[in-house]
Amino acid sequence: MIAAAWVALFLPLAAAVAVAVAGQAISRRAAGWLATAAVAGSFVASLIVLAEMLSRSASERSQTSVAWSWLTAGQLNIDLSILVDPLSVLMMLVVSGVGALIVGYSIGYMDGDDEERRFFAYMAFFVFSMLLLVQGGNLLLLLAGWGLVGLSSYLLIGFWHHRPAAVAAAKKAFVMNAFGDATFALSLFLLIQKTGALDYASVFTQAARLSDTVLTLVALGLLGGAVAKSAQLPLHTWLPDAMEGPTPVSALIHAATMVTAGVYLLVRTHPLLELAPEVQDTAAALGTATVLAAGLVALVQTDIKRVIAYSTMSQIGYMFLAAGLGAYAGAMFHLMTHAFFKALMFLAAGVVIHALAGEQDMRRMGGLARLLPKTCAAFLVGSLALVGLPPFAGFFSKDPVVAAALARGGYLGDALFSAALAGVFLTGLYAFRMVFLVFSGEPSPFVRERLHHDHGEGPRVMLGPVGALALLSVAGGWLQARYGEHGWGAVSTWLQPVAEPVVEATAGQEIVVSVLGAASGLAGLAVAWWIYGARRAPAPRPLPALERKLFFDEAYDALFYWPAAATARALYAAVEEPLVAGSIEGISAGVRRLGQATRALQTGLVRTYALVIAASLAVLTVVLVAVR
Amino acid sequence: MTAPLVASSAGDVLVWVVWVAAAFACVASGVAVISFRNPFYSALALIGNLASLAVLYLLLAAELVAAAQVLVYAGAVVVMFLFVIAYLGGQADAPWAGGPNVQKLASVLASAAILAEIVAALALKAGDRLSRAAQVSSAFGSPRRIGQLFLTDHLLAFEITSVVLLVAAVGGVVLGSHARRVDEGEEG
Amino acid sequence: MGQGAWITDGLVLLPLAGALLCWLSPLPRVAVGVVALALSLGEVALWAGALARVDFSQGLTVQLEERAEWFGDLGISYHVGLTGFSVWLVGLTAVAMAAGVGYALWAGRERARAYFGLMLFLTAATVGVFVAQDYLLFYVFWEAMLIPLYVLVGVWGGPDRLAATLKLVIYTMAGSLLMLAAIIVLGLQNGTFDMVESPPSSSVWLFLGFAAAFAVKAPLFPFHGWLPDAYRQAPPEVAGILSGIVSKAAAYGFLAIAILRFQGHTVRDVQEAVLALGAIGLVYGSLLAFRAPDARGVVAYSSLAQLGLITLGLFALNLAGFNGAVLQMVNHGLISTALFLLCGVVEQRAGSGHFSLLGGMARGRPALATLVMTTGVIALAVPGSTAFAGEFLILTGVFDQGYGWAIVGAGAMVLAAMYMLRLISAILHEGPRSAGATRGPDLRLGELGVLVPLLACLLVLSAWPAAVTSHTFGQTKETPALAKGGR
Amino acid sequence: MAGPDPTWYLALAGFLFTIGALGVLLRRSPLIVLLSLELMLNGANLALIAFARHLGDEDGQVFALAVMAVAASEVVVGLGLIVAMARRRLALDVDEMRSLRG
Amino acid sequence: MAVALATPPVDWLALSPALVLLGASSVALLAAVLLPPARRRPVAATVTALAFAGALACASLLLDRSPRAEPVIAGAVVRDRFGALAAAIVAGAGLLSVGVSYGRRFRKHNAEYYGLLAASAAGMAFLVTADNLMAIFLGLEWLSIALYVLCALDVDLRGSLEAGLKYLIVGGFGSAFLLFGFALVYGATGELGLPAIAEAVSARGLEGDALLVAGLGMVLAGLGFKASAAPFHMWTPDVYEGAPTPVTGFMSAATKTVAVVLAMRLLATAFPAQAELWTWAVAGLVVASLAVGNLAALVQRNLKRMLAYSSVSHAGFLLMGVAANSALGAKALLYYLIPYSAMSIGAFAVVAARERELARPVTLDNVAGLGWERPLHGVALWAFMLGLAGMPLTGGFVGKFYVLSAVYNRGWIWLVIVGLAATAVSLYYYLGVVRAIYMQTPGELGIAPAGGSPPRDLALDAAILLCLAVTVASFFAVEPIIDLAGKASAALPL
Repeated sequence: MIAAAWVALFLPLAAAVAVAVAGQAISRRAAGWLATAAVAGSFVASLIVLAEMLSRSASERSQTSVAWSWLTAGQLNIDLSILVDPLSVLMMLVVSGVGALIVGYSIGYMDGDDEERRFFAYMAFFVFSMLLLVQGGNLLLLLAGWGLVGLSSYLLIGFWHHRPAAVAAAKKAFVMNAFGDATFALSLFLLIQKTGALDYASVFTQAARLSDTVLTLVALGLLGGAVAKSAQLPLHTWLPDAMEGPTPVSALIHAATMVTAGVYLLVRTHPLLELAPEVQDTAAALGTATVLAAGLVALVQTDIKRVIAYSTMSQIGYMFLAAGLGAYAGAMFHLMTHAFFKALMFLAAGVVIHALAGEQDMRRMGGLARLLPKTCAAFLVGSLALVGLPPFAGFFSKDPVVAAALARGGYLGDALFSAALAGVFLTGLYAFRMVFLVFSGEPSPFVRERLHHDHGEGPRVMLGPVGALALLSVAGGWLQARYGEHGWGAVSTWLQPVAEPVVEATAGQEIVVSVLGAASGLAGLAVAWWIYGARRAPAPRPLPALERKLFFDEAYDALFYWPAAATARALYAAVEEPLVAGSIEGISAGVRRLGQATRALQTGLVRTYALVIAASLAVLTVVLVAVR
Repeated sequence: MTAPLVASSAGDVLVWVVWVAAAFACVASGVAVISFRNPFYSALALIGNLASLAVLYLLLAAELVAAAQVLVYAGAVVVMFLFVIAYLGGQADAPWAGGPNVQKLASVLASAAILAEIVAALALKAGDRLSRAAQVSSAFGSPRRIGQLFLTDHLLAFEITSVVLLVAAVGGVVLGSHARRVDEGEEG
Repeated sequence: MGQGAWITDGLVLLPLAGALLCWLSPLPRVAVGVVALALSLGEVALWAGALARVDFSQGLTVQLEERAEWFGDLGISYHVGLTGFSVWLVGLTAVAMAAGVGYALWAGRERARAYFGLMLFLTAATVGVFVAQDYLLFYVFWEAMLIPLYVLVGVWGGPDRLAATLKLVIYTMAGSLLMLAAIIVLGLQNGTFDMVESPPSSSVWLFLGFAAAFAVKAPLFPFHGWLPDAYRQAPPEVAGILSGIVSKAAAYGFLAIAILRFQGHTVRDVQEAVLALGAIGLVYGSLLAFRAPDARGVVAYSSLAQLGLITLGLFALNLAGFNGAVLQMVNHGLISTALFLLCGVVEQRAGSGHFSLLGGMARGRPALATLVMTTGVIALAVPGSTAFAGEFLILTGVFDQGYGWAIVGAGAMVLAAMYMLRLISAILHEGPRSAGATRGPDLRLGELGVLVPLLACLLVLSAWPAAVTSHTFGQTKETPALAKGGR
Repeated sequence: MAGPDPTWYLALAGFLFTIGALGVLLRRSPLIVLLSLELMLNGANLALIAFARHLGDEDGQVFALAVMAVAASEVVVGLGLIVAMARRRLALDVDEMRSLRG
Repeated sequence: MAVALATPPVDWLALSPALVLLGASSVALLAAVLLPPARRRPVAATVTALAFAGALACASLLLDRSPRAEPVIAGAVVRDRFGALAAAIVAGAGLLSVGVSYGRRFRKHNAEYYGLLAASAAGMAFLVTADNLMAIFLGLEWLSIALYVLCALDVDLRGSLEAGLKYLIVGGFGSAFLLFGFALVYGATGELGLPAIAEAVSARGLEGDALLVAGLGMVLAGLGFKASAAPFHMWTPDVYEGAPTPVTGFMSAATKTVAVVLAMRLLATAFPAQAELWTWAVAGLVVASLAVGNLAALVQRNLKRMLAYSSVSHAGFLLMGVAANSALGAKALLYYLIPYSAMSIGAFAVVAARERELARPVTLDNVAGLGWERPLHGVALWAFMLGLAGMPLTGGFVGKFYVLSAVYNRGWIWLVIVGLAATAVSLYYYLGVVRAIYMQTPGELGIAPAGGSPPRDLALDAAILLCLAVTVASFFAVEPIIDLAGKASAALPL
């Protein structure tokens, strides 16, 4: 079992290295297939792990394997190890499965780009990093994977490096993630200081004896990392910009896998977080706030990918909510279904963009339903799943999250619950605004002019993954359909040994939520139809605050970038030039001036020389006689 | 002895008179050496100075030195001076002319300071043994005694003195030689 | 003397003999370079031999030592030997110098005999610094490093090389002379200049004397006035060596002398002050690197920042800090050398390292792009890289001395991301801003042959940073600095 | 033979020495400078002889004779230099010798 | 009345270095008169070189055969290893100087040049063994008079006569003070012999005697003058610049050696009771020399002048050994003199070579590119500059280290700091030379490189090579040299 897990981990890395080293020795298409095969191989290996795990009893499913000591210092010893347990297997399956589909899709999508090999190397490297993140046997390796997915994300967002916007977006993503990495690392330092270890078992067993302050600080640090990585408020601004990357990248990294790593982290470290309930509440609150804020901003975006991006933020908000509430299975389940339907939406959007030769502005689209029927169907499936209408996947995964908020009770629980419901309404609204804008009505003149009729909706290699994901978006939710004690809950049961839930909704609460949730979603859908589908009402003018994405970018510029740049300039002008460089020059000029003065004494007049001798002698003798 | 200014005998008075005269001549001629515009007169003043010193040497029982002073110094060295001065013609400068004023002022100050120090050092010592001269025999400072010393205790100094003179002679010849002698037939 | 002493001698004498060979033999130009490269690689092999012989469980004990009287009346001897941590720095030197020589051979240098001779001489001197076990011998090697550097920068450097070299030499010498004063006092007080035999000193003044030399050479924050010019004007491989190896000599000095040869309480008296300098340097260097207008400027100031970080690790005064610092010394040595060589490669193509003339070099140059990107991301200590491992340990160590230091350090990681990405983008991304940036070819075989091994070292270390950290100090707590200080 | 005690001679010697020094410091003609040097050496000689008398030790007189020879040697070389200068039409003024300075 | 003269026994070996040189001097002077012009220079040079080698051999023999210090020839000189080693250094310096001089052709007086060189060296070899005030004074005048003439010898060279006359006037002035100081010392103690002075002082309780101390002050000034220590150094730059370059090299090495060795012997032997006074006074001279020498050298363009100021600063370093007033100090001094002499002569030798090539004064501008044009000269000059700056791999480093150690042991850490600060300043100009010869090209400065290549001057190159060898070897082979210096300094009552 462990061997398969190691294979799963390193197969994509091997592919990445192979593609990078082989260079032009292999064709572009071969590079694509190599990467796809490797990721698919990982998936297969993950399935083997799953199968073996299923054959064991629930309590024996967790296993650690050490390759070698990765980092040591005195008593501190951090191994290069992997941990295979139900949680990581779930993530491995999602990552490698969805990953394989998307990488395969990319073969078609990226066809013709002159740096395809680099793309596939990066993609494979990303999958490796993500697997390292989820498989890593201790917090440091998790952080390593954490950083490496950030790196892959940077590389892939900036893949089209000749576009200034892409480069800027890539840098922004990396730097904001570096903030998260920093807080993450700080909490690790604290843990090392207090527990002397970083592997999960030692940390969790020792956590109970740590002081509240320490636990809160550790949990805050972890939350900081999670928030940055998962683009939650307030460290979310990089995600919309990240849409500058190729669409498969958006699908894989910025929807299905990497951005949900924060959720994985919260679930993985739940024993710590549970000891710092304030931080857990904070996570839930941040998640909910993100649900609303991202939903609102999504309403006014015109770029199809940005709408989906905001929707991703919003959905991850639900996962944070769930993780914060302690409904870990809910969070993970939503993570999984979200991976399916959001990847589906991105890939479908990718087909649209591909068909329109790179156009992403929804205002110029319209009427594509007739021209791209399969895509339209897929997108519709994705949207329905997103909104959470039965029987699509989102329905089964989102409702338990909202129900958990209800189950938590108290003012906070109620507030979270209401906001979550409102979020569902917003989801319906923006999702179907998008659907209607893009697909309904008559094809716009722009579309007629630009649409490539010759290759239909795209090659089979692209449509295949779309179909598979659509299927998953429909059926994926049925893994778990549970109302209290009734129904079945494959995911909950599976995760039970790893992450015991803190709250569990009753059957009644579940039912209420299902009804209300579906209704809110439908309401949103209806409003969208009213305005954008049937065009019965004029589209309201978007609020400037929403158009400007709630001024976060401006605020960060003012708070961080400009101060840093200004400080650097000021330091250069006030310290580096005058003090550091100036001091040398000043001293050397001073010494030279002294030298000139000394030189001036050497008049060339021999009488002066004699005089100096006489005078010095007089002084010398006086002093000697005086002090004798 | 305890009161040096009180002469105890006529001989002492005579010695004092001679001393005062010689000392005055010595200082006066010394000042003259550095005051004349013309080096020629300065050189002549130096002869006077050397002569007065010879007198003082005699008072100090240094007969051979006094003789040498007159013969070698005044007779040979200063005459050489005079020859050179005559050869070069009367080039003269005013004693206080030229050079920065600071130089003059400082020169005087420095000289005065050195003099003051010497005198002060002597004064610090004067009450002590320095005011007494040793009792010496009449042979003290005689050519014979000095000659003996030069061949015994100061044999090496004697020899070295001759070497120094030799080197100086060679140097003088090398520097002063007028011949257009060109070694090794190289370009002139 | 000790078993295997020949290998330590050899590490110093091989390059020295090579230098003499280069200077005195009438070899033709290319042959000299090849001989120098062969000798540099031989040095690497010799180091590997030494590595295999060092007993790391006794990491602080001097091993493979050789000792011969030099001037016995003052108790000064030629005493060399390796310790668990110095052996890594020797290795770094051997590898980076080999890369430098290789690069120079590829790039072609005027007056090859003089040049390669000086490079080998520099190797010998630097290795000497790391193996010297006598204070005066240490000083001798320390100064001997400066001599070839002076000429290497001054003769083969850029247009403003003269002012740069003068600053470099005078400034560093001013620091070194204070160290000499400290050495004289220490040695004469003890009656021996032997590092091993001398009892740990407890004088803060002596500490400051040593620290002055190390702080200038490293450089630490206010003492880096020579740095920007020297790093900009030196030939790329020399700049790489200067920032990669020579600065490590200073960090090594901090560890091997200023910390391990002083009483724990003395070091702790000044600990806060040095930590503050390190932290200021870290932030300051990062900020200025973020502002620098050219590639070398970024690397230069980042080097200042990194040395600040290493200093933080050293003065954490615990094993995590020490191990992290040693690891980071090796990392930064390799990174900095590689980055400066890349700067050289880029400058050679674009004609300038100024950002306003670069850009777009990724297009059509996959090898260059890959190397710049990989080196760059390792340099910014992306988690999972060996540089990250080093930083992590350093900050773990310094965290013990106060949360603030680690918070500053973690903040600097963000700044590092900012300036390194700026550098990468300015070279590789967007459109080319000059004809040179458009036309220059991708990396040639020779350049790859130099850069890839450096990068390979970094990648191997990334996979196994414990290769260094498990093989430095052992589990010892016997050092004076550790006795009452860290955990 | 009594008379002024050695202190008087020594004071006189100091005077003479100082006069000579003043001459070196003030005069520009190299000839007079050489003469002034002679005055200084004579001042020293007087001191030597006075001390010899005071101590009753003839070594001082021997020293004075040696000094005389040395003085003569210096004069020879000095005059040689002055003659060489004059022959090259160089001004006989020590203040004019300023080509070497700084 | 016939007096049986008890002529003192003469220890010929003790005088042999001086006598050999004196003999060579006579032969050279005879050659100047007797030989045809074309053969004068080679014969005189060969004879002088052989004499220097002979003197070196004699000094070595003396060094070997004089385990105990003993006064000879009625106490005029002392036969000891201290003097023998110093004489050996002088002889070595002279030998090197002959090599440097050989290629230099004066318009006339070629043979006399060597004669005077040998004569002044003889004076030096004598002076370092002199043990009473009279012998010291005579020895000083001996070598000085010869040097006055040597400086002025090249009457065609601009400044040569000026240098000679300046040296003579200031030198005469200085020796007059020295003499007056000797007179005062003699008057205070009644003794001329150095050990006798110390005995008289301790026997009669003259430690604080005003005359003695005033005399000591004047003696210090006179010695400082000869060693060109500031503030008695002012003749040095002018004379060094004006004198023929080989002479300058010889003076900078040999004269300084003699002056500091003499100072060490004189002060340690005759004035142990006043050590507290003169060590501080010498320390004052050290500080002044370091400050003035280094600061003034900083702004020089003319290489000879720069080296002159550098020699002033080295007087400071050398006098540190004296100021330490300890066996270590004397040892340090003797050690330091060996590489210092080699470096100094070597540096002037390279300047001389360039001067002959360009036929004009050597400045920092016109040595540009020298290092590449003339590899041996370049490397050598580089080594000499580093050595003078006290960088490792040259004996200059070890020497500086030793004198600094000596003053530290004296308890003067402040002087150590001053010395090191001076070293830092000095780097600027020493490295400026390296910079000029390697890092600037004639083209950059708008100066055409000298046309053609000069005739090979084997003697000069050999001298430079020898200097280089000594400079470097004295770094590696410290132990034997320092042993020798230690044995030599044991002769002094420290």
